[in-house]
Amino acid sequence: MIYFILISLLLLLMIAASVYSIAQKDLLYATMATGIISLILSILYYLLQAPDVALTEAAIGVALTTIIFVITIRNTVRMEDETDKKEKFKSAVK
Amino acid sequence: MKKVLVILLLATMGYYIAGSYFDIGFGQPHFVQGVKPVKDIYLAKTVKPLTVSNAVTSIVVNFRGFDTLGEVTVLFLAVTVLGSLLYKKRHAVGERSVLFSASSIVTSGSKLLFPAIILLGAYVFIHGHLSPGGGFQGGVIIASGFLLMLLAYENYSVSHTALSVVESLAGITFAGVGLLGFMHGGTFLQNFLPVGVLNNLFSGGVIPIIYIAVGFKVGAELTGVIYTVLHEKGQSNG
Amino acid sequence: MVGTPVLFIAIPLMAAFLIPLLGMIWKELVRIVPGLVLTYLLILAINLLNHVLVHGPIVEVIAGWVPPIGINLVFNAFSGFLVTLMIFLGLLVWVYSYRFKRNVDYEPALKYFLMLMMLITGSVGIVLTGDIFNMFVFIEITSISAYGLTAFYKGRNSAEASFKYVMMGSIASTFLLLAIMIIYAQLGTLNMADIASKIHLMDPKLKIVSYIFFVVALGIEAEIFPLNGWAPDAYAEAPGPVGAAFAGIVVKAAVYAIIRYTYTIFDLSGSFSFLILIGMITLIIAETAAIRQEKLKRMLAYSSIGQMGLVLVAFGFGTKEGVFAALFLMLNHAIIKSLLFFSGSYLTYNSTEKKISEVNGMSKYLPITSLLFALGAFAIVGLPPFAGFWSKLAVLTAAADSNMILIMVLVLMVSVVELVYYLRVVNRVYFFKKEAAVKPQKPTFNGLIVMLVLGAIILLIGFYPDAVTGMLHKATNSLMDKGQYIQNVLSLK
Amino acid sequence: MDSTLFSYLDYAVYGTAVLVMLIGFYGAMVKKSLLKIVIGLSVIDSGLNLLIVAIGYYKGGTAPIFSQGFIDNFKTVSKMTDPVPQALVLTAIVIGFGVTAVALALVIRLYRHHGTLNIDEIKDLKW
Repeated sequence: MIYFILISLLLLLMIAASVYSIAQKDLLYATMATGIISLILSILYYLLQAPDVALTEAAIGVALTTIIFVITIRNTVRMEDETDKKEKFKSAVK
Repeated sequence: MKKVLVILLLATMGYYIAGSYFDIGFGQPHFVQGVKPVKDIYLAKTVKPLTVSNAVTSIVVNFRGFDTLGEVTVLFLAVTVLGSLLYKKRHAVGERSVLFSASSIVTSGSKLLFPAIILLGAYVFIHGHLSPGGGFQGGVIIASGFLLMLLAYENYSVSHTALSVVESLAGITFAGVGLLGFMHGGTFLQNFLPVGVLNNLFSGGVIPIIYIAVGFKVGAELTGVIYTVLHEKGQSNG
Repeated sequence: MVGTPVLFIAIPLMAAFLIPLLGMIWKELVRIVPGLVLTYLLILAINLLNHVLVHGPIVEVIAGWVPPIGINLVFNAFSGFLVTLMIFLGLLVWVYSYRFKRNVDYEPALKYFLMLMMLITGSVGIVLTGDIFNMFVFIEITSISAYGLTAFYKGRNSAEASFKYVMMGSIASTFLLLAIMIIYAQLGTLNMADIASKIHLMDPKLKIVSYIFFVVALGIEAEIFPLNGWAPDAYAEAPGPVGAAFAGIVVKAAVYAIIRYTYTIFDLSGSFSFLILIGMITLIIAETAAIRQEKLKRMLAYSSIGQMGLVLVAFGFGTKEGVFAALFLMLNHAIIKSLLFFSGSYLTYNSTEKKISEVNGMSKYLPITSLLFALGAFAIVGLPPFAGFWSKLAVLTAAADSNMILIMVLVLMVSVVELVYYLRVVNRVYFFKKEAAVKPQKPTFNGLIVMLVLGAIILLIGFYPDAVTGMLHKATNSLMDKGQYIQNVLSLK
Repeated sequence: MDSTLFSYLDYAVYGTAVLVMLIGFYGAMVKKSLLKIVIGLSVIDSGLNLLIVAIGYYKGGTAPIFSQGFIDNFKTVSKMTDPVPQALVLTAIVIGFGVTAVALALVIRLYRHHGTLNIDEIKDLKW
């Protein structure tokens, strides 16, 4: 029973996190949501008796992918809707 | 308009993907009647003659070791491509994008944690054939140790030469062990060492050797990826 | 036995890992070693092909586990022919780039040659492997090198083209994995021959779904019509020799994969007419798009897509004549399109826009390059004394044999369209006055040698097609004989 | 009791995996920001990997790692989850990471040239 509730909860959370990561305009939060997806995934892998995959997902998905995304956001723009940012760039180029 | 089309397309796709996998069924034997799946052979042969405890390791490194060689190459190529994409002339290199200025707690904490993380990574890939984990996981853990140091210390740098030497040597070890197997037994990546006793550290023939090489290689490659991206400074965030 | 197929993968990988170390000793080694490796592989491939044509296929087992347990490589007349062709073209691309990349710094040069070598290795792996998941890994190796090569120049648009390619490539690998897992979940095996021997047990609905997923995934790499959005941009933005490598090597590997799935693995009755349908649509759309292009390389790219459509149509006949025609087309397309890309990139060397109008009057300044471009253009359209004529003739004969008159008519009409847009360029090269702004660039010695070799091959095949037809017939037989393939792989002990 | 719950799970795990994939596809196809597209691609990968691991799962199965007890009664092998999909996912995760890194490097390059991540602003990127 616990097992069943746990899995259902994790699955629901995962759907919510993926919707959030696509819908959120702030890319930093969206990236965090993908990190949460990976975290949930690694728990799910553990429950599905795949410890090797869980370890890999935890290390790659949660840590490395997220950090690379964050560095990229840091180097580019944070908001998906970037109107004011763009104006600044254009004036800087001119 | 475009959104409606996309949703329609996705609905069709989802119907077929989900329909197929529902047909396959979850958590029950799904192989067609009269088929002898290879996984039974894998599980049986993992214990004897390979004497490896972790079946995933035996598949990744031995039965399907060729895939792993290709996979390591993919990472190697990713580092190469990243370097080519973000290449700048010498004078521009050296600037680092700083995610945050680290406090003294973070810096001293990282210094304490760093050896422990490296040790954990090494443990994970040395025991890859006995317990969950292996070359990839251990390599990633080592890379995350370097990531911690890179984030904590603004001027922490990893020698690029050292990284590529480690990477190349590990890759050559992997391919070289494969070729040794070729010379010894006639097929690439064949085991040519005594297999030992199950659940001992020294068991499984060449499998631990290859997995340790993979661990070093993945660690060096991922550190290279992080290092390259971290040294990329955007134009406007100057 | 003169060698073994696993060396085609092991040697380049070993060299790729070694090259960064060698570069620390002497920088020139970075350029030389890939050429040495490719030369060795070419010798090996020719030796093995000779062996295979006489003694029958070689099946190489990896890690000492016989199929279906382990991964195996199959070197038969069909895959051997393609491997030899690919490595030969790869060697030519290397010779051509050797001087072409002279003015580039050490680091980019190292990366360029590494990526080029891995592009060839990945494609060779796709053709040789006998395991569907292993094929996925090789497809990823090929694609990642291709992404890097597309964005190699720091121009404004190259990163865009590459990003498009990455997006399509990721979607392709998603579909590929979905299809692989459906097959695994049903049959419990990943070995091609084993799957082929058990495919009749599979649920028909799942069989169709997985076949469609395979075709979608590989169609992205093979530039089939609705999925080829990345191709023209990638060809136009990549360095000149890389365009030749894409057209001659990567696309060939992807088409090989589709054909392997259709002919050997799946036993669907409708798949052949499906191939004809998508091939025909691709052919017509690509050729009509090519006539509207203003940039030379984009035009060549669309022409290349069209040729791939024709190859699929020929494979779709499902007869021996059809397969023979398709293989002949693949051979000719690889050689002629490489020549066109090589000479075309010198015709527009110094222009920024690479427009067709900028090749005006180049024949006075670059006589040999222009002549070779014209030769390639006439050959690919299928004018009589050149290589392309025989392959087009073979397609038409195969269509006539299968009573597909409509397809014959369409192929002829499309050839006329092809003739129009190639003649337009050749006309400009020879009979227009040069625009003052464009400075012609003399080809390097290496480039000239490569183009002359390709031109000579076109003339050789044109005047003496028997030089290759014998081998092509053997390759055809080895593809058509499904039972023999399964038996060769599964009878190993 | 348990069996009905499990039959619900049959659909739940696959359904969630496919749904997450579709959400990722939607993001990759509709969104205008290049970074959002890459996020979409990584969400697709997550769903796909869950789908593949779920294929290998057997109810009541144990992880495919042999301890001493298993060797003593060898029949339990059939009670193990399928290790093959796990090995394949291991490969797929690492390859996916490589592709994501390349895509992000391209995003940085594009930003350097165009000063924006909006695909409408970047001229040729229309399809």
